[in-house]
Amino acid sequence: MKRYILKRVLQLVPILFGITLLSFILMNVGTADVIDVMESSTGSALTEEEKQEMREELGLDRPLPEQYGRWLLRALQGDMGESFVSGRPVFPEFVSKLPATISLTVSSVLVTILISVPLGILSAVRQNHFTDYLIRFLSFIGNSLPNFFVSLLLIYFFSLKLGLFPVMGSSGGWKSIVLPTLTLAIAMASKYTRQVRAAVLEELKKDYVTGARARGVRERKILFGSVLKTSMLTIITLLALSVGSLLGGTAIVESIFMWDGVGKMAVDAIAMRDYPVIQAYVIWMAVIYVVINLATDLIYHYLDPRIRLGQEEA
Amino acid sequence: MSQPLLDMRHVSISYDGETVVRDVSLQMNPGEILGIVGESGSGKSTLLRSVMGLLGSGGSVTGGEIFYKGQNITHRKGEEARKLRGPGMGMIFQNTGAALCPVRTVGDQLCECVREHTDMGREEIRGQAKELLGKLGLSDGDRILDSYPFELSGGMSQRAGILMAMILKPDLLLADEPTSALDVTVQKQAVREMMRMRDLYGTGIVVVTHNIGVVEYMADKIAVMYQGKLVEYGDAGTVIRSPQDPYTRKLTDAVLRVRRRQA
Amino acid sequence: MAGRKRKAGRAAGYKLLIFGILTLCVILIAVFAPYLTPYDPYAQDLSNALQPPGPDHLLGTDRYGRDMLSRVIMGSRTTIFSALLLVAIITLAGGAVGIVCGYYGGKLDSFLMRVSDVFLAFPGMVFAIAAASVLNRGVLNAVIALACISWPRYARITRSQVLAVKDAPYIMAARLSGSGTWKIIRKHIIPNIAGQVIVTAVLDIGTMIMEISGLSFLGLGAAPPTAEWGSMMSNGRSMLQTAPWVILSPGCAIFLTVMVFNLTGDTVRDFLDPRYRGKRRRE
Amino acid sequence: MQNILEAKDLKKVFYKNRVPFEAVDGVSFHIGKGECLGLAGESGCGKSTIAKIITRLIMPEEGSVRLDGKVQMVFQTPQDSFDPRRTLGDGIMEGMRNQGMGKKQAKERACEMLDLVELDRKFFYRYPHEASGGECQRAAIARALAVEPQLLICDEATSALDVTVQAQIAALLKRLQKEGGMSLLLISHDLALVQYLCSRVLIMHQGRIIEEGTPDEVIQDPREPYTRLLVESVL
Repeated sequence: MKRYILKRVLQLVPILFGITLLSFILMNVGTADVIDVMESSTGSALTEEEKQEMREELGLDRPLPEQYGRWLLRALQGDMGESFVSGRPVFPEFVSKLPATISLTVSSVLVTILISVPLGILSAVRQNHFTDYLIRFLSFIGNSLPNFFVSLLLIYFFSLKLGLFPVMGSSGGWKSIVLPTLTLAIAMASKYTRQVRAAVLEELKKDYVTGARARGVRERKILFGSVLKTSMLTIITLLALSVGSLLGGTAIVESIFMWDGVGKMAVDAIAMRDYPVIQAYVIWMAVIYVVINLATDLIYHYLDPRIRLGQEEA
Repeated sequence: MSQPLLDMRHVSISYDGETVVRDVSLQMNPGEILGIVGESGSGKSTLLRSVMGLLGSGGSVTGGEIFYKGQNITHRKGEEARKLRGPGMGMIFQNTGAALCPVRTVGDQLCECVREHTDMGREEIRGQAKELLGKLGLSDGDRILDSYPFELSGGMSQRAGILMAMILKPDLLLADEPTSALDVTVQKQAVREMMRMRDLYGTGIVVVTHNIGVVEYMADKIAVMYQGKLVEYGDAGTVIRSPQDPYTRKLTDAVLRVRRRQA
Repeated sequence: MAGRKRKAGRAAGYKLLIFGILTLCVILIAVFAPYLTPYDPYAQDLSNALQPPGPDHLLGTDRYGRDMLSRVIMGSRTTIFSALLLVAIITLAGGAVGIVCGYYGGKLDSFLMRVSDVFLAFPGMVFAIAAASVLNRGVLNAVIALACISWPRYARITRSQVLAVKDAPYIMAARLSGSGTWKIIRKHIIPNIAGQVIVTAVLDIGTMIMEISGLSFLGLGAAPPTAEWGSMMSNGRSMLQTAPWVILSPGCAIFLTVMVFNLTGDTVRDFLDPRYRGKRRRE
Repeated sequence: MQNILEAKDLKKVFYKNRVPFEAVDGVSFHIGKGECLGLAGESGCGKSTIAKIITRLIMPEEGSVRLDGKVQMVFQTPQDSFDPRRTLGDGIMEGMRNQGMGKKQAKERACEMLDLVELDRKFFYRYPHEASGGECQRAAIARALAVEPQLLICDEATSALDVTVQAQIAALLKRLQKEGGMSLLLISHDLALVQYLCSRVLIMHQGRIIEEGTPDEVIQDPREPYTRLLVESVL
């Protein structure tokens, strides 16, 4: 197991390298001159000499590979440059906004699990009965609604019409997190319910279920003792994958609800063409996603004896 | 003779309106070994599953009755049917590995099964399991019990299957193609182990297979099925040596036999 | 059992026909949008601004007095065409990479798979947001941004499908018959893996419509005054309380379109499901 | 007798979880012209790997294969040996078309081949899932014979079939081998089938050939303990 963890962590190195390289290329290719962008976003008029000076100062006159090397070295020390707009360092700014996004993500994942795992199981067990059709119908609707539409609908009904929750902002205590969480959870739970259902159905078809029945094991025990244990493995992996779409979804939802997290920060930065902020956002979201996937993989590895023991033999 | 162990009277089974077994009548006595042969799709496995009450979705017994020790079990459902599976009848599958949950140990699932029917403790169950495995010629019972299904070889896996089916000492053992996935050397061993169960516990065995050799070796009675119908049924020797039905004749003629030295 | 399969197969066939026609209708609306709009979708009439839905303007008007119905119909063009283009691009690009990787294996395969790993390491929309923000505003750039991040998934799916059939006896038989690599890929591999890839692609159209309009909503897709559902909703955000129809009409348009494509995708999957394809029962 | 195939010191190593596993470990044998050679052993003994080496579907680490003429193969799973999206006729014609034969001529010959394997010509237009296992296997034999190979390899070609169909395919192979005069390599775990068809048999165990002789010699008087176990296990 230890060797496996080490192996997986080592495998991350090229991926992380790729992430930084890709982000760097993205920000440097096809962009207008950075100094011009800075000029327009700060609103100050600069002379050509001043611009040239700034280019030299930022190392923008050097060849791209060198720029990348310098940038990477600094990034490794936590220095991701300064915002064009505010002039403040990007990384501390990002870190300060991260907790808001994390709390939103975690609450959405929790709500998603609470909704979709029981519904998915119920739907599978009652396959082709009314309950199953109803759950599938609802998840279908949820699956076809874009999250920005859901947020606006929720605001319209719950905030504007019923006045139950604040329209926006993250200052309203627990109430302010309800609608953004629901928005993210509705989309994710709809997708995930279907996946849980499919995973459980897949397991229910397997021979070991017949085997357990032939040994006179109660249906309830088969479901909770064996079927859930095996389908949980698939379910965990799928959950980790859905976190990816969740992390992307937060950008839109945060900016609609004025939730002061990294997603909103990025969307605001886009309007200002504040590239260092966007760059930090992309890289760190990718890193977070990669770490989540690694953790899932290790959990999976630990839980599934087929893989756990298979590795030890090798 | 006393009451038959299993008595099937004019049983018909269909899946979604399509009849796959038609008017089959069979009788077997306690301690007898009945072999059911036929090609794929002949309905032999379906027949076996109907005895277990495990026809699955869409399948049902549409005609006739099945008696186990004189009790009509044809349409038993739910708890009543479940209580019979395990202590009353056990089942061995073609691929035992697949018939066990892949992420739980054999011992864990054995305990689960036994505790559904008795209130024995875990240690007691393990003790009985090891005793049974000892009778199958396996001294190291713990190793099988602590293994996950995928860790077992074909032969070991089939022993685990026999253990699972026999731990509650049922009077009837149903074996669905128990040796088809095995190599010849392991196949013979598995056949012998099943016969040993009969000798030790007087268990009646129904073995469904397409392998005439296996049936010829172990069965007292043979039933031949063809396209859902029972075409021939009788003492093993008679059916093999002087088949009456044209299909049985075709079947026995088709079996290639190894020519050994005349002893 | 065969009877039930046949019945299920036929039911899937009818469903496919119905949803296929629905999908076709949606696409036809998009194609003939300019001829279907009751008003000019770009004509401003400030005296008529923010009219609620009524007999003159079935879906009301926006703050410049433009007819919402006309704009929604016109907007279908932008959104649906770009989603179809996007799915076509990633299916072909990802599929080609997947076939090459799966069939040839070796170093090229490892290299391309590592590259795709890097792309897959980004949460999809996060990368698309960044890419679209770097490129200039425009639907085509939104498509490019989403294509960059979505092709690896298709490469992965295609590759695993190729690996699954590559060693099938019929491929070995074809090699023994003297068929060349290209012929085997063209005649035996592509037809046998196409089903799964097509299902994925059709199921993705709905998602892609949502992502493209999501980017537009953030101001990263269609530039005004182009009628596009996402940007129409974004523009109407401030009027949620006073004129909800400005948001509801494009929102429902997205919802219904996505639903039609999702239903079609599900049906295509059921239809191509091998369980319904009259394979003989193995005992 | 002239040899159609000579295999020398074949060696093939597979890696499972990075543990090397010698599937074929120094195997040499030959097949004479018109001979029917049996290769028997239990699953995992390396017999299918040998078939793949001969047909060049995989490359051995060591050793050489000299083959005079064309080789064709019949596989274990009949339905999977035809492309599910093409008709059996397409499959049979593929080899002939690759040799540059015209479409019409190839079709004519494919039909003759169907006659040869006693399969109705209507199967030319059938898809694999519309034919039974035995019918597919006949078509597979037709496909193999259509290009007039000098060597035909049957890899467990009857194992997946019902007993009665097995006997028919075995009889068909026997007839074709006698009439056609081609060489046959029969890979099977079924000693009875080997005895029925072959004039010489190799017993394989753990990647090596441990015994060789006529089937009667080997079965009636096995020299190696493993061979004896194998023979005694047949019920």
